Order: sequence, then structure tokens, then C-alpha cells
Amino acid sequence: MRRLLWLSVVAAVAIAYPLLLSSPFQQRLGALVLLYAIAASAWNIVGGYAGQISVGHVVFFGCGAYAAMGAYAKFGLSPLFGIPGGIVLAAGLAAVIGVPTLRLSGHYFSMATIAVAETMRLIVTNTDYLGAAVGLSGPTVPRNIFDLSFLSSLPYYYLFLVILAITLLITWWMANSRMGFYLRAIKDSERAARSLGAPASRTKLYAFMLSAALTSVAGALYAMMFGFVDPESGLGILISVKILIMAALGGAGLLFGPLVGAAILVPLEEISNSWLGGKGAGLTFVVYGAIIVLIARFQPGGILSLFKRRAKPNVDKGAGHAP
Amino acid sequence: MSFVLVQVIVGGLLLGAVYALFSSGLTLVWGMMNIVNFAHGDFVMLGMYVAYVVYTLMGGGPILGAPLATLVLATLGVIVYFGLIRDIMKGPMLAQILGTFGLALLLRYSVFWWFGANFLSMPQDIVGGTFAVAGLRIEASRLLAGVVALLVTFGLHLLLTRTSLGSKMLAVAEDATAAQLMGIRPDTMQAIAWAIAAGATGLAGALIANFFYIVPTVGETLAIVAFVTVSLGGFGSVPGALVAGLLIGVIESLSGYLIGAVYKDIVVYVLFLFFLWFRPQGLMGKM
Amino acid sequence: MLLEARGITKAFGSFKAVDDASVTLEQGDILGLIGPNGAGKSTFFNCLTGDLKTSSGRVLFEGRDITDFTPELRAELGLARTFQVPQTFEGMTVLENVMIGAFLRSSHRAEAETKARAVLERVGMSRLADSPARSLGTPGRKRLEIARALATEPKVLLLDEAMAGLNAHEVKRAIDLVRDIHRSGITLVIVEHIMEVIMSLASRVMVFHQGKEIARGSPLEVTSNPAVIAAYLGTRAAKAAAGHTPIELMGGPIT
Amino acid sequence: MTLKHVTGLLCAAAMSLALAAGARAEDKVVKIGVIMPMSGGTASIGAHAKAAIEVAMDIINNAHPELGNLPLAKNAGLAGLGGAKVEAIFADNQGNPATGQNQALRLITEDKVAAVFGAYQSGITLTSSAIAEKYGIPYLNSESVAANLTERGFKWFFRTTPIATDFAKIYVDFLADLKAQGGKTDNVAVVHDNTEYGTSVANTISAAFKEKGQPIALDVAYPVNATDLQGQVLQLKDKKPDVIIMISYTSDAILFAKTMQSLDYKPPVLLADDAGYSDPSFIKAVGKISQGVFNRSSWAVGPSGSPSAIIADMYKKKSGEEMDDTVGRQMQGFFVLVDAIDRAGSTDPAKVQAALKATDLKPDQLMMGYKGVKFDDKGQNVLASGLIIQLQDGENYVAVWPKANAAKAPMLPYKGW
Repeated sequence: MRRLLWLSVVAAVAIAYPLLLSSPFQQRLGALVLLYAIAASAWNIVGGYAGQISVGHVVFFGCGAYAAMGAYAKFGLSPLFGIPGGIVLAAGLAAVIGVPTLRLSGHYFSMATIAVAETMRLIVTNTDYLGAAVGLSGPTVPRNIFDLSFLSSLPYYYLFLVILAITLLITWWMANSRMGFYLRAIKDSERAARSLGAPASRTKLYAFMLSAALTSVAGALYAMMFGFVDPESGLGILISVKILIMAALGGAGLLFGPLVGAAILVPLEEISNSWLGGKGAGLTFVVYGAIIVLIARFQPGGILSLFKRRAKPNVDKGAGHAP
Repeated sequence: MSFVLVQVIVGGLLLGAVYALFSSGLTLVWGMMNIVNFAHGDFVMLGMYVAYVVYTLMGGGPILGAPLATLVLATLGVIVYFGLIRDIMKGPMLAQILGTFGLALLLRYSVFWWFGANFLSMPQDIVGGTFAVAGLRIEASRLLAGVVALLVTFGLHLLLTRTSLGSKMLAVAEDATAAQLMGIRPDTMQAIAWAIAAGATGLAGALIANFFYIVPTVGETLAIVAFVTVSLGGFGSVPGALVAGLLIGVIESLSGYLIGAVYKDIVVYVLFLFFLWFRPQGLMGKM
Repeated sequence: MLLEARGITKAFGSFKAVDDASVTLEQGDILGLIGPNGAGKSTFFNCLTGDLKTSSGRVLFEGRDITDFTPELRAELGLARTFQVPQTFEGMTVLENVMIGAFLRSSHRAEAETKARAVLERVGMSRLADSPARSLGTPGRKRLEIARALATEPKVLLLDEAMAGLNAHEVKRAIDLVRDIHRSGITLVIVEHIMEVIMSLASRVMVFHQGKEIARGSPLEVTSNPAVIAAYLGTRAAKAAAGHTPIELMGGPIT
Repeated sequence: MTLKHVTGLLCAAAMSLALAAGARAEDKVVKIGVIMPMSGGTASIGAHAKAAIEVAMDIINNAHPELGNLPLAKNAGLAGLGGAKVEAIFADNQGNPATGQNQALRLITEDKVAAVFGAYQSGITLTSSAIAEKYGIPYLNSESVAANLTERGFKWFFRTTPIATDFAKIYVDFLADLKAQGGKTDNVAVVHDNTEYGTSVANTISAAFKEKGQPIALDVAYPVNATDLQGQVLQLKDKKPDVIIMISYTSDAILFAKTMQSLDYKPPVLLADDAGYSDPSFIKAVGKISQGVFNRSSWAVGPSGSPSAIIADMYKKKSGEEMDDTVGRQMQGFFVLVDAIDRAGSTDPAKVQAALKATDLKPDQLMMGYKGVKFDDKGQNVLASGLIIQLQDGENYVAVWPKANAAKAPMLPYKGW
């Protein structure tokens, strides 16, 4: 019951936000929070629930971004048409990547995903069809509403809100189904989960594919909003890290963790950049870095774990794994 | 084999030795504590700046700069261990990424704030320029780095396998609780490991500074190479990092020369992925 | 024949942890696997469950060759196990732990929950259903392992030292539980160090030494076998111990 | 009410008064948003640009009669707006197209800037100018070279810098001249990184040479921020081209110089395409081992006392660095933008846009060596041009081509160290 109350409060705040804080920059900030929340929530499925720390998720982000921009730049279609293509591409790629890498344990999986992402970035950088290093641009002067190129951030905001809601709903449904239980079990002990009949490889792969598909949607939306994608902004490893950090900061493996993380980090980054960036002394990142360090130091399970007993950091996790 | 190819391979080996040099610290803490240090590249960067400051203030070359960088970074390693790592180790793996990534930004941009963003460089002949052996051109500064890489690898290996400090550290790595029961203080051992790892990294930075450019963001460039080197060599294996570093150096040089430089990283990553497929624990890692 | 292993060999490099071991298990059996540390009984056990791939030999379940089956496929066929070092799902409650097992036969959450509660009731852990699993001590964890395995509705349950680390009272309770499970028609394979447990439970015993089977038969036959005593205590001690009952000598954990 | 409270109230009142006064003074300030990379790998560019624009503001806002015909220098402030002062609001694009766009939006909607100026990297110029276009705010770019920027049908976008096609022509002509003087320039190699800058410029140059009937003999691409360039240098050493055209950022330019020395390789002619080779850090770091490198530039310091020499001096005082082509182009672009606002006599976007379109600056009104500033329909400066400079002594570039602008004759072959 209390949960439902909280949920309605969060929903009400989310719907009212751009009307209350209505300057274009504030609205855009809101849209960005939601956008990153979508990406981080998508990552959360495989990184949080299944405990497979993918640092190469930007590959799927890039699938979406390139599919959306490609639909426009290559076929003159609305970038919207790229979304299904991006989903299929991302899920397919996830299957190809997942089969060999998901059996790797811990850090090796993370490293393998980094290698995959960097390979993809380098390949795209050297592929003229995809615009190589120059990248692909979307419609800067919209032809119609389906080009999704708006002056105001308001349409983006509500579009992102709907998609975030869908993403969270899918996550919630998954977390409460057999798949979600299996994922959490696999995260704690893959061996035990398998002995109880959980098909570990298959479950992880499905989670990976689902996560990839949703991440590609985030990538497509990102490219549409900014009207541009290049190898650095669509496939750069820093985007993966950013997404991961948001989920971790809010609370990985918790439904609303990524949203909380995005709601803290995105404004922190944008506002500190607006205040300090122009001084050109790098202070933005000193502040940003220091805050991340402090949170990791004092709340290693993420902000939301403050409120959740269950998600409290576990002493013999992480450090206890054999190298 | 053409003469140029020999030069390419020699260049690759020297490059690989450098990779190994700045990866040894990373593999040590990674293997011992199962910690991914995302700030590793920035430790290298700090080592470079220490060497540069020593050079500009006192005019000293690597003879002065390298030991000082080792010392400064070792101290920093201990501070970082007690201030951050000790606590985030108790958390999930994600907390480690979070904490060390934040640390990376903090270090990188603190240096940026202090020194500015300009590219800096040591004089070309600070270690003695370039000499030719049988027509092969070898930069003294790179050779020095390569030799030190071998010494550091050998030294760390001896330390871990032949000394009581090393076996205590390994005992802590194996099972901290059991080690504690045997009267070993895990905290002390892990702090020492961080001091050694950070010190080695600082040393690496100081030596790389002799032939590379110096800029606050240089760590980003180096970190990914270090990650690949360490995972290819097997987390925690210092000799593994050496072999992997040399391997990557030669592969990069050869593929860069033969196929084209823009493809050399692709070659390295793809080979790395194939390798992981067949040997998921790395070259010399334990399962 | 329910479960059969034929000529199982498991080698790690040149070292043969299990060398040509065979066993058959009939419906209603309680098979005990014993042997000193490192004798290969755990390796053999893990070959049966699919956690380890055999180097050679076949495993058959209800006449079907399952040698190449993954652990999860074996679980689906009706083979369940527990772990020597409990592999509790730390991030879950006790109930959720058991639900993971129950999900094997029912894909719906509510159904799985009902089943899991019933199993917890059966093993006497209902009270703890909603506690975090990590709050349990060793006895609780061992019992939870059994509960989880039971929730998969197995035909054969393989218990890997389910009683190590328990005190006398807890052992007695655990034995009662195993008896109860056996009565419900589940066939059991037990790896155990504690002789009393084997003696009071097993219908047949197989003794391992240095990777090889050195004896098999009823508990009494096996414990009076000189080769077995020699394996446990060394040849000299075996001669010296000639006058004593074997059970006394071998009693208690040898960890 | 205690004394403390009274003081508090008084303070508050004073503060609100001060704020109100501030608001009135603000009427006389023209704000311009400046988006630059101020963190990340190209942060040094942003730092230099910031210093240059602060010098430009000094020139505009204070009386500098010694600067001759340079518009806005003579008197303090903007005459067209009743002596209003110009204030640049700097924003960091973090080397990220998304951040650049966010900052453009902030500058336009929060800070209400009259115009936006930026953003160095072509990709970021692309995204940030799209926002200005949507809001109908003039956007002036002074240094991004990607051709597609002026091909988007934008009405609010203006670019003062020469672009790749311009300097490709310069290279072709320069090398033809060298050949006429007896130099060997038939075999040209292009070395470039795989960034948008490196690839697009290399392609344009290749096309220009091909058109001239002298196709590029060797194309060497390498990944930006390379850890090692020995393979590339060895490849060049092996193929022995007569001319190498280098398209590199600072990091790789430094590493190339060091690697070339260590492998003892000197091409007969080394011609650099601005970027890293113009960075003062490059000269400080490896100038002494890169003696004789040619470079493309639109910046040349005149004799002492000339406006360009005075500006160079002011810049050096401000930043501690030598003036280089990139900052020169940025400063020039800023002057062009402010001059248009001054002529518009208003910060009304449409009027500024009209004034920009009407821009017609003559060479003597410029600090850079352009033939003038005049925008075509697409917003590109059609009079942008450049010259060739050479780092003869390893410390300072001097103009060597074309002859009309040359301070010294070209020195051949490449000396190196």
C-alpha cells in the first residue's frame, strides 16, 4: 500500500515537473534525466538483476542511434522507423556477443564487453557508409512531426516518460516472474541455480538481449533529440560507464535505482558544467568525481539501499570471489 | 624477413615492454583484491607529472624523477587504500567501478586544474637520445623503460613467490579471514599491495614521460591498453602481464605496419576476444 | 534401475581423481559414499550431478544416457543435490531461495510460492520464511539447501555432507528429516564423513580410496573390511585396531 | 526586534538594491555565448580560445586607437549600441556533441545571449548550431572545417574560417611553386588520423591533387591519440615520398616528431595542416626537432607596432603563449560577429543576421591574412584564405609563401633536428 502511495507521488512529480519548472533548460534537463534513466534501467536488467557487469552496453546504444539516424540519412525515412531496426540489430548482436561472453566470469565478462564495444567503435569509425568519423546527422529542419525534431523539450520529455514507464514496467514484470528470480539466483550462485534447474546460460542470454533491445531504444531517442551521432558520442566507452554509474549510484538491481541515479547525476553534471565549465579549469569534473567517490565510499550499494534492508551491501560479496 | 620488419618487431617489443610496465601494478591489485582500478591510467599520468615537475624544478632526469614518482605514488596508493578502497571492497563489484571511476576524474581534473591542459614534453635526449645497433634504431628512453619493465616484473614475481611478505600477501588474497586467524593483518598487507602497485605505476609513468607527451587526459589513452594487457595475461599474474604486453606490442606494431594503423586496435581486440573464448582465464591466470 | 554410473573416470591433467567407478541405484535406495579426504567421492558425486564433465564413462538415468546433460537438465529429469559448502542465494529471503527450486515445476510466481511454503513447512522452517537467507547459520543453511532441492520435486536427492558442521542434536534432527524424505519415496545418495549417519541411514555403502572404489556392500560389511580400515587409518593402525569395532574407530568427522 | 535582525534586514535591502542596479547596468551589456572544449583531450584549445576572446573583449570594450582600421578598436564599447560593452559567457562542451547542444540551449534561453560563438569540433558545431537555428539566434563559427556544416540550409549559421577545399588549393599551388623552383614534389603522401577532421581534410586534399593530375601516392591513416607511431614512420621511411602532408592533433604531432627523430627519418618536405602543428605546446615540446616544417596558416605577425604584432603581444601577456593560427581565427571570428552586432545597432537577432549577411570587411580591417570577410548564401566566408609558414628556427613560424606575404624564403629540405 505504501509502495503504491510512493509510486503515485513519483508519477505525479514526473508528470508535473516540466510544467512547474518550465524554462527550456530545466525541461531539457528533465528530458535528459529520463533518457539516461531509460538507458540505465535497461542496463539494470543485465547488470543489476543478473549481476553481469557489462561495460560495453554502448554497443547497443549505438545500434539504436545509428539505426535511427541511418533511417533518415540513408533512406530519407523518419528516424522513428529506425527504432525497430535498432531493436532487432541490438538483440541480434546481443545474442552473438552473449553466447561466448556470458560464460565468462566477473571481470572477464566486463573486459570482453569493453573489447567488443571498442572494436565496434573502431569498425564504425572506419566505415564510410556509416559516415565514418564524421557521423550521421538527423533532420535539423523537421519535415513533419514524425521527424521528432522539436524546438521545445516538452514533447521529448513526455515521450521519454512514457518509454521509461514502459521500460520500468517490463523490468518490474521480469523481476517478478520466474526469469527475474532465476537471474537473482544466478547472480548469487550460478552453480546452485543450475542445480535447481535454472537454465543459466539461456536466462542470462535472454536478459542480455532484452536489456540490449531497450538500450537501443534509448540510443535511438538520444540521437533523435540531438539530431546527430558519431562514433564517439554513439559508441564511446564513456557512455557505457556513465550508464553503469547511474545505475550503481542509485542502486543496481532495484527497480527505481537507475532513475534515482540519473536524477542525481544528470543535473549534477549539467549544472556543475553550467556553473563551473566556463572557467575552463576542469572544476566540473573535480566536483563530479568527488561526489561519486563519496557516494561509493559511504553508500556502496547505491543511494536507494539506504531505504532497502534487502539490498544492503553484503560483506562476503565481491571481495570474496576467487580471482 | 625484410630489415624494416625487424625494426617493426623490435619497436613492438619495446612498446610491449612499456605496456607490461604500466600494467603490472594494475594486475597486482586486481589479482590480490579483485578490484578493478579505473583510476589506473591516471596513476600513470600522475607519475608522468611528478617526473616532469622534478625535471623542471631540479633539472633532474629519470635518476631523480623515477624514484620520486615511485615514492609519491606509493604514498598516494596507501592514502587511496585507507581512504576509499578498504571501504568499497566490502561492497559489490559495481561500487568499485563507481569509486575508482570517480577517483579517476578527481585525479585527472585536479592535475588539469593545477597544470592546465597544455601538452608537455621532456627533452628528447633526457636519457641519451637514440642509438643504432646493427642498423636498428633504438631509443634509449624506451630501452630503459623496457629494461625496468623486466626488472619490475621479475622483482614483483620474486616478492610474491620468494619472500614471507609475498606469501602473506598471497594468503590474504586467498582468504582474508583465514589469514587473519594466522596472525596476518589483511589491512596492512592490502595497504602494502596498494603501495607497491601504485609505486610501480608511478615508476612506469616517470619512465614513459621520457618519450611520450604529458597531458592530464593521457591516462585515458593508456588505461584501456592496460586493461586488455592485464586480462590477456590473467588477472593477478605479473609474468602474464609481461607476456601479454609484449604480445600486444608486437601484434600492434606488425598489424599497424602490414594492415594499416587504424586497424591495429581492432586486430588486438578481436584476437583478445577469440583468446578469451578458448582460454577464459587469460594466459597465466588461474581458473 | 533409477540411476547408473558406468566406468566413470575423471582426470585433472594426469591426475585421476576418480578412476573407473561404477554404481547402480534402485528406487528406494539410500546409497552412502564414504572415503577419506581427497578420495574422489566428491568428484564422483559431481560427475553424477553434472557439475563436472566426466573424462570417460557414462551416466544413465532411468535408462537414458545423461552423460552430456547439463546440471539444469538433470534437475529437470529429477536429480537434485545440495552443496558441501552451502550455496545460499544471499540476496534473497529463505522463501525466495526455496521458490527458485519450486519454479522448476511451476512457472507462475504464486504457485511457486505456495509450493515453497509447503516445503518450508515440511522441513520445519516456516517461521523463517521471510528472513533474509544470509541471516541463517550453518544448520539453517544446510536445511535450506535440502528444502530448495526438495522443491524441485526430485526422484533422486544427492546430499553432499549435509551434516558436516552440525552438533549432535542438529545431526539427529537432520537424520530425521532425511528419513522422512526417504519415506516419501525419494531415492538418496549421501556423501558423509560422519559414520553414525551412514550407519543409521544408508542401505548400501561405497568406499573410495585414491580415486578407486575399494569396497561396497552394507554398512556393516564395509566397515569390517580390512582394506577400508587400512585406507582410513593406514595399514599399521589397522592391525593394531584389530580388536576394536570398526565403527568406533571411524566415528566422527575426519575433516 | 534585536539589533541583529535590523542589520540583517538592512543587508537584505542593500543587496536587493545592488541587484537592481546590476540589472540596469546590464542593459548596456551585449552577451555572447562562447562554446569551447574546456575539458577532455582538446581542453588546451578551449583555454587558449578563452584567453584570446578575453583579449578581443579588451580591444572592443576599451579604446585602442593604436590598432588602426580594426573595427571596434578605436573607441570603448560598441558605438552602434551607445557604447555597450561586450561580455562573453563561456561554456564547456566537454568534447561531447550532446553537452555542446545543452550548453547552447542554456546560453540562449537562460543567459539570453545575443549570439553564439563556437564550438571547435565540427560535430559539436553541428549539434549546437542546430539549437541556435531553431531559436533563430545567429551562430558564428570560426574554426570547424567540416564541409557539411554550411550545406544544411541554415539561415543563422556563419563561418569565417577557410575550409578544407580552400587550403587544399593552397597546398597544390605551393607545391607547384616549389617544383618550379627546382624542388622535387611529385610523390606526395598524406598522413592523417581517423577523426572527422583528419579524414575529411585528407579526402579533400586527395581530391584536389587528383584533379591537378597528381594523385596522392601514399595515404597513411592512424588512430587518434596513438600510443605508438613507429609503424607509420617506418612505412614512410620505406616508401620515401617527396612530400608528406601531416594532418594531426597535438598529441600525435608530438609523438610523430619524436618517433621520426628516433628512427632518423626526414622527408624532403614536411607540410603540416595546422591543428597540432600550430599548437604552441607542440613548438615548446618538439619545435627544436621539427625545424623546417611547413604549416598552413592565416595568421602572420606583422612588423612590430603593426596591429597584428600588438594583438599578439596582448595575447601573450594574457595567456603566456605565442599567438597561433587557431586562436587567431577564433579571435577574428569573434570580431566579425561583434562588428555585425555593432552595425546592426541592436541585439535583435534578425537585425544581427541581416548585418552578418551584409558583412564586407577588407583585409586592412582584419587581424588575419584573409582576403576579406564576406558570406555567401550558405554562410561561408568566400574570401577566407591562407598562407604557408615555416618553423625555420624551431621556435617561431615565419611566412614563406605566397611571395607577396613572405617574410623569408622557404628553407629546403626539411631540417628536423
